[in-house]
Amino acid sequence: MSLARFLIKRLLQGVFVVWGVITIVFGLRVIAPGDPANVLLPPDVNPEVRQQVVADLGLNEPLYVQYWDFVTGIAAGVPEGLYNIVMGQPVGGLGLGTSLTTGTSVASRVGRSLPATLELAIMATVVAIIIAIPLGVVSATNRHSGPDYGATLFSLAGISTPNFWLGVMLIIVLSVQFNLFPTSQRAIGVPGIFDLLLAGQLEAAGDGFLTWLWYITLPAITLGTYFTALITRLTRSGMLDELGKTYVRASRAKGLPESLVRYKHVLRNTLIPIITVVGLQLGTLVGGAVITEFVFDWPGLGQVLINSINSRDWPMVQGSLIVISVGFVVVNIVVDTLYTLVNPRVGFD
Amino acid sequence: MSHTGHRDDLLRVEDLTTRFYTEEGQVNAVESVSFDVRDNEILGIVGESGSGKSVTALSAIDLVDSPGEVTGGEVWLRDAELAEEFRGESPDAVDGDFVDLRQLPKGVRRSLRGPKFSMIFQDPMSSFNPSLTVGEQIAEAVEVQRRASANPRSTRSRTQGYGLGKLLFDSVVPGREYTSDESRERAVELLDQVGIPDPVERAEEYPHQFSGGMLQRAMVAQALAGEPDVLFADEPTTALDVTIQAQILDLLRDIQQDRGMSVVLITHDLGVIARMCDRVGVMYAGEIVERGSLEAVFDEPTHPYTQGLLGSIPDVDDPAPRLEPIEGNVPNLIDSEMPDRCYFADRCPKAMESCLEHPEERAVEGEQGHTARCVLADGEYDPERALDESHFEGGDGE
Amino acid sequence: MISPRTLRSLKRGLNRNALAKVGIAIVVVVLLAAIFAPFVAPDRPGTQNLNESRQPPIGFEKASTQEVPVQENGSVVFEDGQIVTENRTVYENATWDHPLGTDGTGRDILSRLIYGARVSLLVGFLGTGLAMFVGVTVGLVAGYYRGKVDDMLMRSADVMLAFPSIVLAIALIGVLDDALEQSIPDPFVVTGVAPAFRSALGLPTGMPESTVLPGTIIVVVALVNWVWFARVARGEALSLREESYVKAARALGANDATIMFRHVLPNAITPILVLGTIQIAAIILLESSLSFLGFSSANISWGFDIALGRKYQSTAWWISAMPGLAIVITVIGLNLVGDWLRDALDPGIEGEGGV
Amino acid sequence: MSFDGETDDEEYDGSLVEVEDLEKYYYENDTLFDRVLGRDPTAVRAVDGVSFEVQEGETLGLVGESGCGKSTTSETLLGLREATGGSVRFKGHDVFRMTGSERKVFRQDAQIVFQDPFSSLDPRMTVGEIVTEGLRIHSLAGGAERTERAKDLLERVGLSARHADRYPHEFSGGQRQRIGIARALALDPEFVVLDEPVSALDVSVQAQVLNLLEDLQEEFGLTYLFVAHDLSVVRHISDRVAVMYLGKIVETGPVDQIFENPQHPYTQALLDSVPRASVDEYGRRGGTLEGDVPSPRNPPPGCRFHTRCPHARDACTKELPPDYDTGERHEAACFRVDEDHEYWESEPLPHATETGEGTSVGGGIADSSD
Repeated sequence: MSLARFLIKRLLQGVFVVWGVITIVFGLRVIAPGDPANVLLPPDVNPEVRQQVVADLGLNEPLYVQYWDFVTGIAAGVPEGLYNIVMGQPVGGLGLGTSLTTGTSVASRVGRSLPATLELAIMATVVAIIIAIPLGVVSATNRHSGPDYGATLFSLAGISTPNFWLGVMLIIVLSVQFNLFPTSQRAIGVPGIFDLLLAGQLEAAGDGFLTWLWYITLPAITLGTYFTALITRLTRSGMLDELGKTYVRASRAKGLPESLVRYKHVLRNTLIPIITVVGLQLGTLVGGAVITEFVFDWPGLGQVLINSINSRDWPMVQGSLIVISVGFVVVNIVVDTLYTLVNPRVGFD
Repeated sequence: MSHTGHRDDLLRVEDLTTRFYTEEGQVNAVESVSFDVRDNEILGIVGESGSGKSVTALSAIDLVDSPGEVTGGEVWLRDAELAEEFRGESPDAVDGDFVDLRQLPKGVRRSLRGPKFSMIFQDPMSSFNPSLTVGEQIAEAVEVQRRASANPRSTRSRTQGYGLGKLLFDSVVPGREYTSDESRERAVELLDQVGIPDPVERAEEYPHQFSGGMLQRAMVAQALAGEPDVLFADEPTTALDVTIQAQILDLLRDIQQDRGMSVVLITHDLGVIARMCDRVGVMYAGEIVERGSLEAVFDEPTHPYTQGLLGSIPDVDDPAPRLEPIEGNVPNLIDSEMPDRCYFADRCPKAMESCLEHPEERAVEGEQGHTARCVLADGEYDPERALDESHFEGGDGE
Repeated sequence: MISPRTLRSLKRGLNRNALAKVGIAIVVVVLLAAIFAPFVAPDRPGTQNLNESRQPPIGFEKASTQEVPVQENGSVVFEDGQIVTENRTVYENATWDHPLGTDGTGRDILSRLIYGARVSLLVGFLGTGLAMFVGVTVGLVAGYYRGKVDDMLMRSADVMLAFPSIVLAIALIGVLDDALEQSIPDPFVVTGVAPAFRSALGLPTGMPESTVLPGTIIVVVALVNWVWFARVARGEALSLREESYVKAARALGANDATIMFRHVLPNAITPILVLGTIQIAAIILLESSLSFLGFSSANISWGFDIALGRKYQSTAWWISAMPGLAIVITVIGLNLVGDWLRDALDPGIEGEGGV
Repeated sequence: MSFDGETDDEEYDGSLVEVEDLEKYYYENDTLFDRVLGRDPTAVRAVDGVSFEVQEGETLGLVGESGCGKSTTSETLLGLREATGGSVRFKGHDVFRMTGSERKVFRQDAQIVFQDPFSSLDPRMTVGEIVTEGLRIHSLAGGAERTERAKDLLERVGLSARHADRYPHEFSGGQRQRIGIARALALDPEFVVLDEPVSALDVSVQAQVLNLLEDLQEEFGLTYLFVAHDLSVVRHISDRVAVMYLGKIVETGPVDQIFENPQHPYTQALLDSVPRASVDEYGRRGGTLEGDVPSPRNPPPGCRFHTRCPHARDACTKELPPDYDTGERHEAACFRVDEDHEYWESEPLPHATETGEGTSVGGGIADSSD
């Protein structure tokens, strides 16, 4: 079946990219100045203790051995982790090692912070798509009118505004001046809807929903604005492009009403290419999430990454980078498959 | 507005004028073109690229979109019901059974596309929506007519009872609500009538799974969905190979004869014109420069451009003679640069002083219905009063 | 290199839409301000002046409660030897020598914005230039030779794409620290032209001798964005090599190198330049994000000033607001120029490029 | 230009260009990952064993419908595409195994003109630079001399010297083809491949360019390979004609033989389908061939035309018909030419319409026209 073959091919490419990611991440640590062991050891520690710690971390081994252990560790850890998830047991280390600063396993620390980032990313994407597609369509179909100019200016400002500044200004205006929204961190008490959903406590998630929504509004707007602006521009220019094509004139020649031509024919063909661009731009979304978490002290993977970089906690940095990139690769495979499913022209072979 | 016309005229186009307002300036694509289409006839419109032949067809059925615009002329269609309906509302748009479509509201003109007019295009692959099956797109054409005949009033409604919300939902999820089962069955029938083998399976396939020839047949099927009175065919076989072209021309001939439909065949290939058309119009620089029966135009070409065209075609049955090409280039139709003399004068071997004012369409002597927009139609070539080459040297010619 | 037809379509595009004119105006103003910073800046960007701290910009006034001595019919009231004071809100309004107000330590915000423009534009242009150079070379080779070369290069590009650019940038900076930091002497100040000009106008002299250029960030930004150029250049090379004039050149006996540099590259330049303008805008956003997170070694930069202003979010909102506006306006200007170039020259590359 | 440095017109036996069993396959899905998945790449056999010669001073017409491989043949012949098999000899030298210097000489002797006027000229170069690029590559002429050469090349193809510093977008389709021809003439070649040079032009401009090509052939003694799909143009300009179908040559011969006395059913069908621009064409039905051209990914077994041929029989599906000689260097690859071939006994295929009467059916069409 050609879908299966397409998936295998894409998965193979995905594995290659993940291997590339792991190699780059490992390379980053190797070229980093300073001795990784110093993070654990005070400067005036006596040599034997330093020897012992270096041996424990396996830093004394030749580089290729360290690399080999690192890669095989992950290669074994991830499938084992997946198996555990399926069986409902704790996920285990995934071969990502333990954090130097907290001593806990990297995988569990990343696992705990991932849902918060996902919440942000998904909310931003949902907000973006709900607003951007109709806005793009309206501005494409009635050109040189009010909504068209409005949408163009909004989308232009949207892609030109650094999201951290937008976040800061939203806090200043909406939280400080008019205190409509909480100023910062998702309070510990506020339930992470994702954690609850994952844990299956639907009822708890239900009544905690409103407070969660109240907390997530500003971060979601901050993160979603660039994305909304981008998709508005793409929808508008994609729509204008399609409207110029011969099959539109042929459809009108058939006597089809303009609204049918515009929505059933043109809009569908406009949305198909946007899927790939959205996939490509997800990287920007995750990047934006890292900054938004910094601005709003949102306890996501971005926070973990920045803190671990500042504290030189290498295993944590490696773990977060790998999880972010692998997640991104998986999402891209899903997006590609979706694109091929929706677009009959592109077969699976 | 009374004018002479052949008693079984179906469509009379008079002084049709279309302008394109581009950055380079106003392009006079169609310049007061007049022609008529009779019942059960194939009318040929021949011309080289840039002559305005396609724009003429698009203007007649109101498919010119911005930056183009039909700025003048009348399109009279013989339709007793329509005449009755609008005799009261806009009396001067009605003359006997004829109605001037240009004076009717846009919604009415759109509702005529399908039942009265339909059009097929040059490149079949780009004339179908690539992400919908061929059967679905033909069924759509049938459905429009089915809904129109069900309640005529709604033909001019914006969505024909197919709500905007539904449309939006349908644009994401490829639903089939708009087309009913009957119209899908009719679509399969139409595919069969145009000679596409195993039509039931082919209806479920997408345009890119069809060959050029097969997809052109599907486009003809789609055009027949509304049982049109006049089928405009804009270079239908230009993109096809000669053996496939022959099949499509035969198909058009059979369909025209079986259904007694009129066809306006637009092409640059004089061979196709000779094989298919009863009457011919030759277009140059946005104007019809010669019009008449096939015999009249082919055997006694009056306008020097028609003579030049016939002289510059290699003959597959007779290789010998050296070709006599028409020197120079086609004018670019930008209004500011168009001289008010005969547009062909700078390339015409028989240009005379009298060609310096814009020629009118004149009847050719002794030839009923054979006209030419040239002084030679009813005058003789007089070498003394000829214009020599230098007269037009100013231009950036060869 | 630029054929007259391109110039004509650019001119026609320009007078057709007003936004393009606005875009060019913004970019020109920001460029001039950055280049002639020592002449234009009202005050020294770095000097602190505590008693003028947190002054509002023109048109705004700042309410602050201060201890003010109580007065009765003109004389100060004493009570057991102490001056009686009370809290009253005092409105300090802006002054013209700090049109956009001052920050937490009394530094003039407008001067910091003007000097900040230098860093952002330098990083934007140099970063884009470096990314363009690397990306176009890789893309052209991959697109022209296709086959295994193309597969290999494009797979490595996919790996780079797997990292969101800001994430990769942070990781790289964590590694490289500011090993490549440069400080570039400011020609105007060093040659004494600026100080003479300023003293003539009675403006405070002593402008910074040099600008600190975050070399690390430029390299990092280029490393992160070269992939977009590679993709566009590869696409162009793939389609251009099928053009008949390339085959004709091969038939005339031209070798691959000649074909690539005389035929493929000149015709691929237009979409690459259009992407370039969009990338400069994206890189300025990226640079300001990095300096906001504290990863940039530049001493004056818009992103960093916004971070500094967060402390005063309830009392002096303008400290964070003003640098942000500077970024938005500059990036809008660049995007408008990018749109104008793309519409006039090559509508093909919608959706490429990103932060 | 001589190959190995001796006198200019050194002897070589045989004709100027000899093509032997030329093959050109394109492979689909053979990227790294397909190999890993163990999927063997499918071959598209665009040119599948084509042989012909071009005599000096002659014009060989290569005609066929789209997808038959005629353009691929012409480009592979000049080494612009890598051949999968077979050989091409130019003045006795094997084109695919040429040394650097030999290749340099070949490039000056053999040139090409392309179909699409809008993609055959580099938009970034002036017309003068385009026309004399060959001189620059082979460093045959310096600055002033080169501009002079550009001017008279442009004059020779009917343009004016002052066009030299204009850009391609300022010219019409016909003028651009003339510039392409001037470029091909710059190195004064002996052999010019014309790959559908007039197909994209309007009839009146087409006639101008055809006349120009004929004059140039006479003046410079050029040898042409003229690739086209328009039969009337091919008849007008060719001395000999080769008809191609799905990657193979089905019939070759002098132009009058091919057009007056076609032997292969495909040639006959082609001639029958062409609409003539004369009044007695009215109402003639030309659609003798059924169905579509099969895909070159898996061409039909035996004679490739049997799926559409009106005379197809069982024998045709068994093996590939050889090139039967039907008199004065006129060959056709069809069993019907050979009276005692077992084709005559085998069963007609279902879609075959006409019964097989007489050996050659060709005569019918030609003599009906006056």
